[in-house]
Amino acid sequence: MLADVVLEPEITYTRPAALADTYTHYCPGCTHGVAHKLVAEVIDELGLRERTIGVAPVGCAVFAYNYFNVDFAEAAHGRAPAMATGIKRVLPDQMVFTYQGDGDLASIGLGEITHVAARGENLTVIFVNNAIYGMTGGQMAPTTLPGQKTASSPCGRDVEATGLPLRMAELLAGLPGTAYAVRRSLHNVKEINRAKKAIRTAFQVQQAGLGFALVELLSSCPTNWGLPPLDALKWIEDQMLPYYPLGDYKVADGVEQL
Amino acid sequence: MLADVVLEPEITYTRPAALADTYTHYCPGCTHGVAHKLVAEVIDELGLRERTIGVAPVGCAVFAYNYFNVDFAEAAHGRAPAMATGIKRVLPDQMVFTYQGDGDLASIGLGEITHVAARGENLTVIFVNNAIYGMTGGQMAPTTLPGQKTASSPCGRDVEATGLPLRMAELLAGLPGTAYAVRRSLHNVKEINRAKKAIRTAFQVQQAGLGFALVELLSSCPTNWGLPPLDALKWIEDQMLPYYPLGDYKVADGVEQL
Amino acid sequence: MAKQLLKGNEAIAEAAIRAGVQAYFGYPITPQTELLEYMARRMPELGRVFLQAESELAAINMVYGAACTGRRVMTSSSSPGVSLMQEGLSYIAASEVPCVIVDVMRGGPGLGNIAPAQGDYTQIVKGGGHGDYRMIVLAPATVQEAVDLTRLAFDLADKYRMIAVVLLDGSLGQMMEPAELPPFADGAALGTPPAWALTGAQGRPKNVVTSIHLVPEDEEQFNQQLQARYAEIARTEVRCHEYATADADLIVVGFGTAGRVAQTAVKQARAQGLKAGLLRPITLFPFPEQRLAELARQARGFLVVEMNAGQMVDDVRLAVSGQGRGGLTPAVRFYGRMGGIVPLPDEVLGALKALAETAGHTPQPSPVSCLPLDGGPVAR
Amino acid sequence: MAKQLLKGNEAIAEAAIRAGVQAYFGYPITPQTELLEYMARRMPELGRVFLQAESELAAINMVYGAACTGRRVMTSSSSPGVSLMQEGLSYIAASEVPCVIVDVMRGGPGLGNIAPAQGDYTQIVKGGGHGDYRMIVLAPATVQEAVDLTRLAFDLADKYRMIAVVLLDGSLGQMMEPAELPPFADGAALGTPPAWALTGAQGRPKNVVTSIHLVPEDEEQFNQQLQARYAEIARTEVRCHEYATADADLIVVGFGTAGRVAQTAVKQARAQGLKAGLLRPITLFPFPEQRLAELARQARGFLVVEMNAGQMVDDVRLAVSGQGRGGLTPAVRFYGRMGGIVPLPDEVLGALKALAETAGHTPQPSPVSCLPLDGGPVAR
Amino acid sequence: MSKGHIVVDEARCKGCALCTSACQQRLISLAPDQLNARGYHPAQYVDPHGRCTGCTLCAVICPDSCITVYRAQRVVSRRPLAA
Amino acid sequence: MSKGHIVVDEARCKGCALCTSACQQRLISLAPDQLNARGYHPAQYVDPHGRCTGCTLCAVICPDSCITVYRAQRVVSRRPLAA
Amino acid sequence: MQTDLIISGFGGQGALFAGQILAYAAMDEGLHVTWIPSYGPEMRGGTAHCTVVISDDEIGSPLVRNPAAAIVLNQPSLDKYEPLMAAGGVLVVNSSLIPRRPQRTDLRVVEVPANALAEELGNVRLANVVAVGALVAAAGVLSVEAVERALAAHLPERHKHLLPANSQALRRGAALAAAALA
Amino acid sequence: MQTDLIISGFGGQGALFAGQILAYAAMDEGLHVTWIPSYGPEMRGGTAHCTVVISDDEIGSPLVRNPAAAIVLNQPSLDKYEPLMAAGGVLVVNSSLIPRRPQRTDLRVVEVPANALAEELGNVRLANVVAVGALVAAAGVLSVEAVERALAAHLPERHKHLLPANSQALRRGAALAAAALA
Ligand SMILES: Cc1ncc(C[n+]2csc(CCOP(=O)(O)OP(=O)(O)O)c2C)c(N)n1
Ligand SMILES: Cc1ncc(C[n+]2csc(CCOP(=O)(O)OP(=O)(O)O)c2C)c(N)n1
Ligand code: SF4
Ligand code: SF4
Ligand code: SF4
Ligand code: SF4
Ligand code: SF4
Ligand code: SF4
Ligand SMILES: [Mg+2]
Ligand SMILES: [Mg+2]
Repeated sequence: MLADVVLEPEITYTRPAALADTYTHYCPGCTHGVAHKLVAEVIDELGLRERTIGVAPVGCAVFAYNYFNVDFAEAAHGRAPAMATGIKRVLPDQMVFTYQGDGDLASIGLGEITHVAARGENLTVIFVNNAIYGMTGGQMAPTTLPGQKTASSPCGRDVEATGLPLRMAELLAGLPGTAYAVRRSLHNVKEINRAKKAIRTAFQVQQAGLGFALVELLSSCPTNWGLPPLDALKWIEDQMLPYYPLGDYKVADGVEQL
Repeated sequence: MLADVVLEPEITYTRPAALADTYTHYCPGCTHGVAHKLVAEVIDELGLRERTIGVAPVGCAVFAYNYFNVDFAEAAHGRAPAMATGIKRVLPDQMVFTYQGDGDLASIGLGEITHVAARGENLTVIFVNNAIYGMTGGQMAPTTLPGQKTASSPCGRDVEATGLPLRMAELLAGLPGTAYAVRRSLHNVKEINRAKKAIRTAFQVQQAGLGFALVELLSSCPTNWGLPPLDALKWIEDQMLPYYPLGDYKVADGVEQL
Repeated sequence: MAKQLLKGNEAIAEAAIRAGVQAYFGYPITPQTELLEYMARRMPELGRVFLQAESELAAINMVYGAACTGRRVMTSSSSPGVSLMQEGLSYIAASEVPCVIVDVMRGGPGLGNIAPAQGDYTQIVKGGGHGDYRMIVLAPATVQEAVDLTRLAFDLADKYRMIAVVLLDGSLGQMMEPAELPPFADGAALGTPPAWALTGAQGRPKNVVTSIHLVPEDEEQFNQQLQARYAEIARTEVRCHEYATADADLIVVGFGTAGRVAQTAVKQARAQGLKAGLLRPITLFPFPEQRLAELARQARGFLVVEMNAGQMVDDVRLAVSGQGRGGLTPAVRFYGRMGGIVPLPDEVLGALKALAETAGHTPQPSPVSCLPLDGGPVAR
Repeated sequence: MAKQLLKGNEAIAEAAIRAGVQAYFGYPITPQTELLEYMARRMPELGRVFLQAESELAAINMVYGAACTGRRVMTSSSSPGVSLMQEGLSYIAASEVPCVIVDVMRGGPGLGNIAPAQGDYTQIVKGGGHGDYRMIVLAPATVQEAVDLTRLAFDLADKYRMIAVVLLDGSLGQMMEPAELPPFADGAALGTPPAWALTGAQGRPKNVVTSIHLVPEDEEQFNQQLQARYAEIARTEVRCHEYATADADLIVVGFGTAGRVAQTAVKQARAQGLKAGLLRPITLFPFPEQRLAELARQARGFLVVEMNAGQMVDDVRLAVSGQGRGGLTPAVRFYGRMGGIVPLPDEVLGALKALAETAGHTPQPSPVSCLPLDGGPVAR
Repeated sequence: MSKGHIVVDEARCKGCALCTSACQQRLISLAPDQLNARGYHPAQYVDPHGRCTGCTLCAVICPDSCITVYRAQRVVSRRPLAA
Repeated sequence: MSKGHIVVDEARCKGCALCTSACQQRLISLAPDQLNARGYHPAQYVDPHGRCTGCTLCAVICPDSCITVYRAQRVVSRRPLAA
Repeated sequence: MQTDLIISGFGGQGALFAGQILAYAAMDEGLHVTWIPSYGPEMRGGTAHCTVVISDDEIGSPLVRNPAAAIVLNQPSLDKYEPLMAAGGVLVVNSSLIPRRPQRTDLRVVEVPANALAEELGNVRLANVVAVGALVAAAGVLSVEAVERALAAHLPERHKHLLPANSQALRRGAALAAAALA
Repeated sequence: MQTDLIISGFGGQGALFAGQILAYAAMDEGLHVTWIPSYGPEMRGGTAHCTVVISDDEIGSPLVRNPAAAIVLNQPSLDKYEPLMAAGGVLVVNSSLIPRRPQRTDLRVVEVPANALAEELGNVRLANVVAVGALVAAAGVLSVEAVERALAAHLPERHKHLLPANSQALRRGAALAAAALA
């Protein structure tokens, strides 16, 4: 008679292989780390580790090249889309993605990202929107919320003087070369899982040669928001979501079928 | 008994005072000249000659400063919006406008114009879209039509490689700081008159402090299109209008009442 | 006024405000960011213009525009950001509108690091943009000097209708040191906008600010005017700090922090019996070449200390070339640290001792010839 | 192959294609535009990459990216456009990825004009961006040389993992002249992508291209490596063209078109009995300083001819400083035209004659001292 | 009697012919045998029958603002018939 | 018997506490008295009653990928009862 | 021997192409040659001109201040270059468009009604070639045959059918110059 | 006389502020002083440290390789600075967080349980001030009173209510050092 079914533990979740096995410089609770993990998981799952080239921004993710086990280039501030264009045009069969912050993509690099979308470059862009300049110590970004206090808007962002925040997913969705432009958030597990799906789609869009794909990720900066990490996630939910609604802003023909 | 009513001729139309009394370097039939005239007429009619500062682009209109009787600055290629921002912020009571071509505004200067619109800078922008780089001899612009042959797209613009043309009025209309964004054309007298009305509104928007105002003008480049001037006007009508529909893309609250 | 403990970056900001700066446009970059942040707080309080630009490229062109109005305007940045301004700087210089730029230098090239360095000497002093233009370059070594030179920068910029640059390394930008702030410049000193300014052509013919001279002859004549102005400045506006040069036969030359460190080394050298002296250029353009030429007549050797691979050293070489006794050229040695390392007095002292042992001869060229195009032997 | 009548800009484009350039990114600007237009026609025909970038800023960063793949890539522009590339150039130099840049210079500063000039010497040769970096700079004087140096530029760029610049003025870019094109480089010569290239990390550990060295010690060490490479190049890669220098006691120095014009002047001078010779640097970095030093031992005077306000002249001064007989410094005079004016042989001849009459003495400094910070007398 | 007339600044005219097609009355054409100092055939206004309406269409479209339009409309004086 | 368990890489943990709130079972807390080499109080997993479901929520949210989740689910062997 | 030439006219009159024909001919004859379009403030619609230097030795300056020979296709060009010509130089004047005569007496002037002749040949666009013929005959720097061979060799394929007309134009110009200077 | 000081700890331990207190005190005493935060590869969460140079003469280098006195608030700081200390220097060690003793025998080591003492005073954030008290007492570069006056004069307005606690912390540290070195 047989009995006592022995269950041996199996790893069901661990760091993805495309994520380098190393300590990161990110602040405690910063969801840049989550974004990295998701991208690495997607690279693993799609089997792209040996044919992906990443482009890191200038911003807190400047060292992204240390954290992924794929070929990587480190761009000048805001120019990752141009750099990625150069790579992709020469190596159209490789998967090329940029990973950019909101200062990098929406402020200094607005011209480059918009042209990349306009041309329909076959690139995947992971856009980490934390409504602030993290790396330089918390200055206002084009994505900073109205009234949000930052080191360079000490009395809160004054929309009279600086306008309303840029909604990049919506803006880039409006360009004909954009095949996929969505906004997701990293503030809880459910949204993280949805974000991962979007990242996967954004890579598949590139694989299928459908054009420009952007995933905007609402992300926390506990350090420069001056909030404990958990409160920072709450802040995303309470403050950012109303201004930055999650959703699919462009899903071109052919993307659904992927 | 009185008879023979004598009619003495009266000038009903002549060059506006804000337009300098000088020969221009524009090619025969180039509608840059028409655009200049309209802006000058509006300046005259609104009585703004002594409190307007213009910013000239790099492009065929680089010498615009010679052709207007108002204070003028000549910007670096694409940077007129930034330069105008600098002027307007310091002198908020003066009327500041830029005059830009499509290479200047939509290619190299896309970042600056978009940020100006995003911030809602109180500026008026006259955007002359001739679907080509005039000054440098007819290369492709971001506004060049699909299939259009230019010096840098000798087999016609290939949308696979370079994307579809940018529709700037629509794009900038999408930004919250934009109060007024319209497209007009200079290909016949009726449209010229409509263009003038729009230019007038765009200046009035600035006077009223409502925010960013843009008038996109479809304009001819007979020289680089390789067409006689009259055919060039026809080309605007036949080729450009379908891709660049005339219309009002943003008329913010308060503009109608002006 | 009493001294306050001030951070270099903030001291410059406050000094600019007291000099009457009406508009600041800038973009965050370490190690300059506190300057921008200070402006973000203070300028709106005073009803003046603060605007965070979308980039350094936009910032310099906003400065360009604002400067066209004849008001005092400025921006600040650090090395990579300044590289992005090169086109704008060339335009502004060619348009003869005054403005002030602050460059708080960091390690390079490329993204490099955020440690203090002096690798922008060439791009700032020689002009990293296209064409022949110069900017007045002031290099403070203490927070007090940063304050004083900021005021001077505005005055000289206005006087010569030129760009004036305050050039410092990140350590001075980040450093706190006691310094005294000057009073606010009075409105009268700031005056009404100059006649060339764009203010709306009320009651006068239009003004134009442009950098174009399409006819080569006109462009040449314009360039000659610029060069004449630069020559005038070279005659009248040179400033430097000297220490113990009266009888020195070994001269250390360094600007900013390197010069400051070198002064300690010179003191130590004196204590050890070396006849050392220091010349610390305060103006990098105009460069104290005449003074160096004078010193070349008494000194047997020069030691140039920089936080780069050797940039200013060439200007020292040019200044002393053939100026030694009998028309000879004194030895010029270089001691540099790179990558964000600030040399310590001991190191400079070591280099000075090495110089003391060998100086006095004109260096001989090493025996290398040049290849013709095809790589074969040189055709003479 | 037979000679063809080729326009400088187009000849460079075709030479680059034959050198195996795989991708071209550029933005139109006079007087370089024909190069871009040629590429627009030819590259797609050959199944290679042509992309008109939205700006020079984007173009240089596309080049940066494409160069990371180890393929031969290039861009071309003219002065203001090159100013916009300064940040990118500093990054590329700091990342050690090879690429080729063509700068067809025009009149400046600012928007200036579109006439031929040489005002970018400093920004190209000394590095107009931040930090200590160098680019290999090749200066053709004829269309044939433009062809040959374009090929060489790619070879040297790859060899040293550096940026190589072909630097010419607008007149050479616009000029047609007979020239012979080289055959296509064979695939083997181009080789497989180098080990450092980003190609997707198939079967190997990942590669990274970056310009960051956050730890100052690392950054310093990296900079030392760069400097060592530059020093090696200075030893091994100098190229220049000489004419009648064997017995010359007056040496004219000029690069590109100015050097070419000067050669005619030297011929005329010889005809008039002057012992004149020409040194035309072909590599501007590395600069033929050793050869100039050698010539300084025989020559009593140097005349530097440039189409700018005097930029390379300082490098000549540095090279000959103290190198004359008895350790003296021979006279170095400058003759320059600006604003897009190309000097004519007659003018150069005139300057040469003036030099002949006065050369032989070390110039004396003019009596100017420097002000201390407060403008009072100099503290010594 | 004509309701209007125009004057073309021939020295500035670039002979682009835009005015010629704008005029509904077809009163303007390019002078075939005349070249101005810049080498253009200038527009010439020929209106023997006084058909010009003073509508300004030609002037509005002229990129070089070469055309001044006069309209005869203001009553200046009334004088007695035949003294 | 527990359906799963987790292992926290304490050296890499930054004590951000995101995992603590993600775990519905409340099995994770920051070690109040422990500091790792980088000065953080690392997350500690305490599950005496075997409540861990192996749901991976904690691991998914961990920005530093410090958490490995094991689930006991594969049958490895069957052996006779009490021999 | 080095000869400096300038050819100048309104944009569209073919001055640049005329210079290129000469440059090709010189190259094919094994001579050194440079052709350079002149930069000036004019944009389109203004004046276009080019400089050609032909020499049996290396060419120093491709730019020219005092040309030894010139073709002026319109009045502004005559006004500009007449004073700059080297003494004894050959000046070909397109008398179809230029009413005035050159005033200098130290030049060898050839007046050619280039437009009229070209129209006679059925194509006014050949005016530049007529003038080239006159220049070559008058200045003697290249033979008419050499230029004719160059046209044959370098006329773009799509214009090859125009070759006979071009040759005729060239010879008409040459004949006229020969007669004028005889 | 010139004294070079370094204060180092985890970000958040108040190393930079501790240095500023010393700088203010030195300035108020009429001395020359520089304070400079050290650049390092660490970003937030890493180590923060600052250098203070106090002198009665002009200060050359504001940077220091071999400090004469240092406060190390955590283990990595001890590891980093112990070997760099000038011989005979004063090393204040926060023994609350640092288990190991310094190994060099040529230093004057003061071990202060700064965190523990601060907690005793009711605010763990005062650990840095405790350490400053110890440093001042041990190194003798400034008087405890001078530092106390500086705190009073320069504590930001919104922290003024913490002044008594700060003074106490300072004195506790000083007393401990005095006892340790006695
Ligand atoms: C040309 C240039 N300008 C400015 C900087 C300084 N800088 C570094 S990162 C950064 C902004 C980063 O913000 P963001 O892109 O939002 O990324 P985050 O750090 O928030 O992830 C800036 C302005 C730089 N390195 N280069
Ligand atoms: C930085 C820089 N890049 C390029 C140029 C060359 N350039 C001059 S005008 C121009 C484009 C003009 O096109 P557009 O803006 O459409 O104006 P248009 O002439 O058609 O009116 C270019 C690329 C320049 N002057 N500066
Ligand atoms: S500064 Fe903000 S964005 Fe940067 S690592 Fe820290 S928390 Fe993340
Ligand atoms: S090139 Fe085109 S846009 Fe420029 S002036 Fe001529 S016709 Fe107008
Ligand atoms: S005003 Fe009217 S009718 Fe008269 S010429 Fe002009 S277009 Fe013709
Ligand atoms: S529209 Fe003006 S420029 Fe054109 S032909 Fe008529 S008058 Fe002349
Ligand atoms: S796996 Fe699930 S139940 Fe287990 S510790 Fe993590 S969150 Fe809690
Ligand atoms: S989420 Fe990760 S880093 Fe944060 S406390 Fe938990 S295990 Fe540590
Ligand atoms: Mg951000
Ligand atoms: Mg255009």
